[in-house]
Amino acid sequence: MADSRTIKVEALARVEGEGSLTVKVRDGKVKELHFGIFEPPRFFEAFLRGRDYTEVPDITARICGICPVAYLLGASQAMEDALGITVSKPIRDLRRLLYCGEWIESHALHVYMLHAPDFLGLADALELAKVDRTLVEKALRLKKIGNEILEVIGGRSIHPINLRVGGFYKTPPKAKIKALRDELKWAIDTSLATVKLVGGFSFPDIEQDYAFMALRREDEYAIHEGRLVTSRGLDMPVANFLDHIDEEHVEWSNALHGFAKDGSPHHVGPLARYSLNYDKLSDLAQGAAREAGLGRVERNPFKSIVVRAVELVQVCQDALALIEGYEEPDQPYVKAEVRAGIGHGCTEAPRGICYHRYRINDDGSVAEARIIPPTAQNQKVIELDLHKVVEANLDQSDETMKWRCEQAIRNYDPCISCATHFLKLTVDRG
Amino acid sequence: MSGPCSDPMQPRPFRITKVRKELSDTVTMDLEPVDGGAFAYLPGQFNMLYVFGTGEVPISISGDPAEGSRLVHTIRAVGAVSGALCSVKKGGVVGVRGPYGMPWPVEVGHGHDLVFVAGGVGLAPLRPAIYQAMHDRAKFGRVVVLYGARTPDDILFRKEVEQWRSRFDLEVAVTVDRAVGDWNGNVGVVTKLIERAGFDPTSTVSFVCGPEVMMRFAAQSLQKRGVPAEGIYLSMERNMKCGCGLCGHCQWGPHFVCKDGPVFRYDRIASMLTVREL
Amino acid sequence: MVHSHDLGPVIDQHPFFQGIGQTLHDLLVGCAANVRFEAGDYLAREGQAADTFYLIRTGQVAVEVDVPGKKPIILETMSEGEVLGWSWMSPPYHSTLDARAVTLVRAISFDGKCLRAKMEADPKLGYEVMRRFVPMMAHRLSLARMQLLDLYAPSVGGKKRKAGK
Amino acid sequence: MTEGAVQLDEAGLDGLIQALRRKGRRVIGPKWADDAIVNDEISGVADLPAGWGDELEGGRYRLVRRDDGALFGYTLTAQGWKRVLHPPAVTLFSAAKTADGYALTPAAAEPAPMAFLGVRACEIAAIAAQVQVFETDPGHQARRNAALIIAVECGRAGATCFCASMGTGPAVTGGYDIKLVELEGRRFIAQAGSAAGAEILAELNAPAAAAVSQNPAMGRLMAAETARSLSEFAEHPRWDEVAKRCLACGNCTMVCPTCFCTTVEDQTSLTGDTASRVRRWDSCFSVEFSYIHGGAVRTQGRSRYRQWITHKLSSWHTQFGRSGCTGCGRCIVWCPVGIDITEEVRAIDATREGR
Amino acid sequence: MAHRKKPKLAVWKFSSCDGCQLSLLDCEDDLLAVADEVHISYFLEATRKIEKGPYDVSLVEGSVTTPHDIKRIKDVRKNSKILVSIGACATAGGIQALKNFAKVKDYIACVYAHPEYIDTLTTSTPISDHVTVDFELRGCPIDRGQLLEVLNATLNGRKPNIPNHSQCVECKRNGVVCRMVAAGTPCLGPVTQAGCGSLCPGRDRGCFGCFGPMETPNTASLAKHIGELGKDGRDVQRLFRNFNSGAEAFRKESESHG
Repeated sequence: MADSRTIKVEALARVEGEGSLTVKVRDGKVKELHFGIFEPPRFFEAFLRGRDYTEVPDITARICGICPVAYLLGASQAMEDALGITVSKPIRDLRRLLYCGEWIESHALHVYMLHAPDFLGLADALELAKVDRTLVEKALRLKKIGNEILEVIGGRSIHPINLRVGGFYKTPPKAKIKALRDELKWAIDTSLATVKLVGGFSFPDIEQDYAFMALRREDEYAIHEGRLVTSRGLDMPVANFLDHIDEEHVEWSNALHGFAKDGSPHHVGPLARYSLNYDKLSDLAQGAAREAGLGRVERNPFKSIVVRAVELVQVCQDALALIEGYEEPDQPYVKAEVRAGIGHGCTEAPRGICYHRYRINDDGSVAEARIIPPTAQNQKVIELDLHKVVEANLDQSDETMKWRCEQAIRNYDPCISCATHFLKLTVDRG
Repeated sequence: MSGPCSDPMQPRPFRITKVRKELSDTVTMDLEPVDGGAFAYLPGQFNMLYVFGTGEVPISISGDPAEGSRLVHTIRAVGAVSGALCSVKKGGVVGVRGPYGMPWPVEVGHGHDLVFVAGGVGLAPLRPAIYQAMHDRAKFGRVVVLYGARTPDDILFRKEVEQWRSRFDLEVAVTVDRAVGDWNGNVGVVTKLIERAGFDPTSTVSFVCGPEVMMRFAAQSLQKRGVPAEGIYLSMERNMKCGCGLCGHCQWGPHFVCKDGPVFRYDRIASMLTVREL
Repeated sequence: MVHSHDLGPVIDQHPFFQGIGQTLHDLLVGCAANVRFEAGDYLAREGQAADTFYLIRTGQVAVEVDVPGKKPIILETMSEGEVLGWSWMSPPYHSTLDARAVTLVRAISFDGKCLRAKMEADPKLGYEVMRRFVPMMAHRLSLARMQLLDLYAPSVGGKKRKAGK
Repeated sequence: MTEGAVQLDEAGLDGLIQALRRKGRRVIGPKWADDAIVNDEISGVADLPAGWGDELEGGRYRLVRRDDGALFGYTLTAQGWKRVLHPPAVTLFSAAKTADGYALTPAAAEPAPMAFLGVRACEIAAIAAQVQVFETDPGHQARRNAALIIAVECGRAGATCFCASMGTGPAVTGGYDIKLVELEGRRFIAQAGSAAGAEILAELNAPAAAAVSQNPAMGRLMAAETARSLSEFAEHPRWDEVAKRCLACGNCTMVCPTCFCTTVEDQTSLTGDTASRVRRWDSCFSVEFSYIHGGAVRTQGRSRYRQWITHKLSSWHTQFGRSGCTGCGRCIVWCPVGIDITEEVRAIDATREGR
Repeated sequence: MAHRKKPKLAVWKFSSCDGCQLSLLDCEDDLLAVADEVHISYFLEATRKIEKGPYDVSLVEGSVTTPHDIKRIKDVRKNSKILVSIGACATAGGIQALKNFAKVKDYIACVYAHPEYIDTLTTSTPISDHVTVDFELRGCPIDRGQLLEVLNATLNGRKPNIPNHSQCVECKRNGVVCRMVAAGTPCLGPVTQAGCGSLCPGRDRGCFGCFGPMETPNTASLAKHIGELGKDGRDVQRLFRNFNSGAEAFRKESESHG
């Protein structure tokens, strides 16, 4: 067996589209590794220019059909920031409830349908259904609860239509929100069972020294707003995001690569949120985490599946609490006076921080747009992980290595198809 | 008993007892009610035929109304439902609602010459009337069948048409729109047959069925020969979803084609035939 | 063979010649002949000189085009009472199609070449002939157009969206 | 039938509603919803749109506050009783494959008893018109027979109303079980129009009163004679003009209380073992509506608009011996671009000879 | 009951947000039933298993934006008996077709530091611009009920119940009060194909055209009316330039405003 080879994954099904992986191995060491995204460019930042600020949430939602609410909320918050308006508590709560819906849907989908099959050595959830149909039915029911929340509040689960700058077009009637209660109670139990199930998977022994970044709030497990904190001790408003993060355009990728300006291995997503906000998890979620063998801080990327399951417990509980407390707001949205300004918005998409910055003109049209999605930010640490995975698996067959690499990428749930698998793997053993 | 008025939207199951392939895309099938009852109809009437799970289409009855127990339909596969109908095998069950529509008023021809003008599959809805005319042959003067088809291979009921031709009490002429050298029959449009057929235009009743354009030209030719507009009847086609005047789709001017037609007296609709997109 | 003077009454009875003046009548009768074609015989051949037209008395004639390697395509059939042939009226006076007797055909032939010369010399006579031929040609054209409609064809297309639309 | 009128105050009206409910009738009446008055189930007088009036114009509907607090101060609900009697979707039957064919299950169940509260004169005419259309449809007849009609005579007409031109109103003259006239201060004069109505009124023990009637002035006029003869104007240039504005969206047909056209949809289970057939509202403005083998008959906007208005105003007379238009004006109000049926007829009327 | 042969299903992605293919996974109640009736041969979003064609049914998401896409869609067509394009990207070019109205060079420079790394066509075009499409399922995103209906109809050999008429018909059937008439809210409903379930009008919002133009859209008349409701030319242009700006009727209308 040669100790020098090139592994080329030509097309990697991706989140924001199609990706590839090229690895050159020389003398038992990874010499070159590129995780590239070649989803055709769609130029959102370009065609947002000149659009009315009210249109931006709906347009940016189309960046991603998997987590559109991350864009709808991020863009709305950025616009509200620019226009100097604050939404009322009931609107804020309803937004959070909606986002819990997206989280439940996305996490259930990823945990059961995209990631778990890797740990079980199966190609997909349909194969899993052949082994354990009830389990997949449960997973689908869990996922459906998330979608139902999205539909009741947002109109539909993919690209909801009811969100706008300042709040909602029309707030849902109380009865419809309350009707979600029983299913969510079931969902909490099922999420706990999920933590137990995935906690029992076997994980490669990899620990990484990530520089975590996540949103944080004192009063809740932050998902839809907060301050930015890092494991290196930073604590700053969202508006400072770009002081620390930038993007570069590399030859092998159509997605801009985000990176921390201080050169640290910037990592966003479940591990970051969990490790930075463990104290904000509910007792139930913390207990489940402990039982599943998670530490107070978790640095094994493969354990992100367990963290997601813990987060499922958290957001199901949060959703239930928000439902219990729901009263129809007096006004569905806060009106804004149009003015020129710059605004920032940031939420925790299920797969990590999604950042928006807009400059708008005095007629409300967009002058400049900047969006940094989580997958772009994580590309560098995905490469770091892949380094380790490849080096740890040099004695494996190409097929095994390929699957391991796929699994390592899926740890990041880089939106859905992104996470799914590699199309082709070419190994050049030098 | 499911007459058109009891519950007009419930198809009655009929079993297919026989299927004959007529043309590459056309079949004739015999049907019998699964409930064993009778099925009475008049020539020129149609049924809504339902294929389980696929849908329903209006199809004219093409059999002999005197054969009370046997319902015969000739169907050309032109869409999803008619295609599915054509592929139902012997023994299969289809739903039937009907019979619907105004029939060919064969009795109006008593004491006159009777001229049938058919184009393409338009021969199928005329066939019950031709049968009836043959049953009551003595009540008519000359009985003429003029039939235009696309090619010799598209002649519907070909054997039967040959048999009709051999009868002395029936004048049958067939023409095709296109043919090659080994075809010994007529080539040209069916209106040309009207020009030379032997009948007394001043005492003629004519039933015309085919594509709308063909019927328009045929009616003009008949009139040119001297047949009065009141003596010409056409069978119209419009979209139908119910067959019994409830769905509104088949409206044509003031008429519901499903219940005021499909057979119309030409003088009553002539002015409508030339209105675009009516 | 019947002599031309016997053809007078036949011509007189035919609608095509209704109201024909004595001069023309005599002229036509003078250049008419009774002819007979066995099935398979050609009354006209594509490309050949068209000096004749026919009044079909019995039988059927196929007007057709020869297609190399295939059976001829029949465009139209003509039978009793129909007038066949007008290529004699327009330059270069060549038949544009084949005319083949499908059955035994009896017809009266007219010498178009002779008539053509007389029409040139006598515009009034020319007008009389044209007056009879043009409506017949118009009618035949309209029938041909109807035929072109291909009314009984299965409808083409559907809702598919094609590339490059 | 009528045993004299009685007077009801607000509580009396509520008593009427409760009496109906006690008899097991679902009471459907006007309610405020989404910036409009719509028909919906009501449980008492408190559900009624007190103090709401409306401003109606071509393509424009606005609710406005009335200072008299009237309960029936609006002109018309956004959609009429067609929604109930001729619902937007009806399952006709379901069927299951069997070993040697299939078994049909008729879908129609007996409709529960209902009471319609607030039926206007033009709506009574529309209900009668559809009963005539659906005389062979047992489902429709059953729904109609299950409904008690409590009419409310119009105190004012909307700017788009022309029932007087169509001879259907504004006075409520028949076709009701109980007729109400609202007076100032939420008082009502109630009159029975049927035995069922009389029975209920009798239960209320309300004081007798003199019958009254109201006769508000119309907002629009229909050139009725031209309307009736529209079929003679199939090639009128006006159709091209209206086609420029007409969206062919079908709103007019949907809100029209007499438009009855439907399509059917065949549905199947994924496995193909069961099937059903659903009848849905359709519109002559859709291309598919006139589809025959090979293509649609009415492809142009002009011919679809012409079909609708000609059928409504002219062909109905041939088909049913009456106009298909009740003069309610909903097609004018709810046309997004405000095409006005009376104006279109007037335009043609103006070009008629001798005018 | 004799069971029919399971058709092979493939799901393809071109330039898109993945939302339309997610709609299939979002059919929670029916997903396993669908998997019982069809054989999923290629569906990257759901499985790492890849089977070779030919496929009986291909669902194609996304628009064509690169030279490589053109080649790929032709291969998909060659390998598919029935090709159904799903979503606004695949049927009209999607939101990214907004670049059709601009100079792509400027766009690249606006987003990317190294334009030389980017290989893209100047346009974003629907699948039907490149190959014959058997059925187009509209929406941004598609409605999963409609997706199931197309699959169901295909399995059962019937015509899918997917109307081409206006959104208004759907609103009226659903009893949704017209926002434009009752509140003066600009709405594309009268020129937009039905299918979403009256989502926006049911929530006090005007339709913004997710399902693209209806069968015979009179956009000029509607645009005029929206102008009368107080919107200027730029607003009207924006309204028609959304997820279906590449659909001919919307594109043309947008070009006459601004």
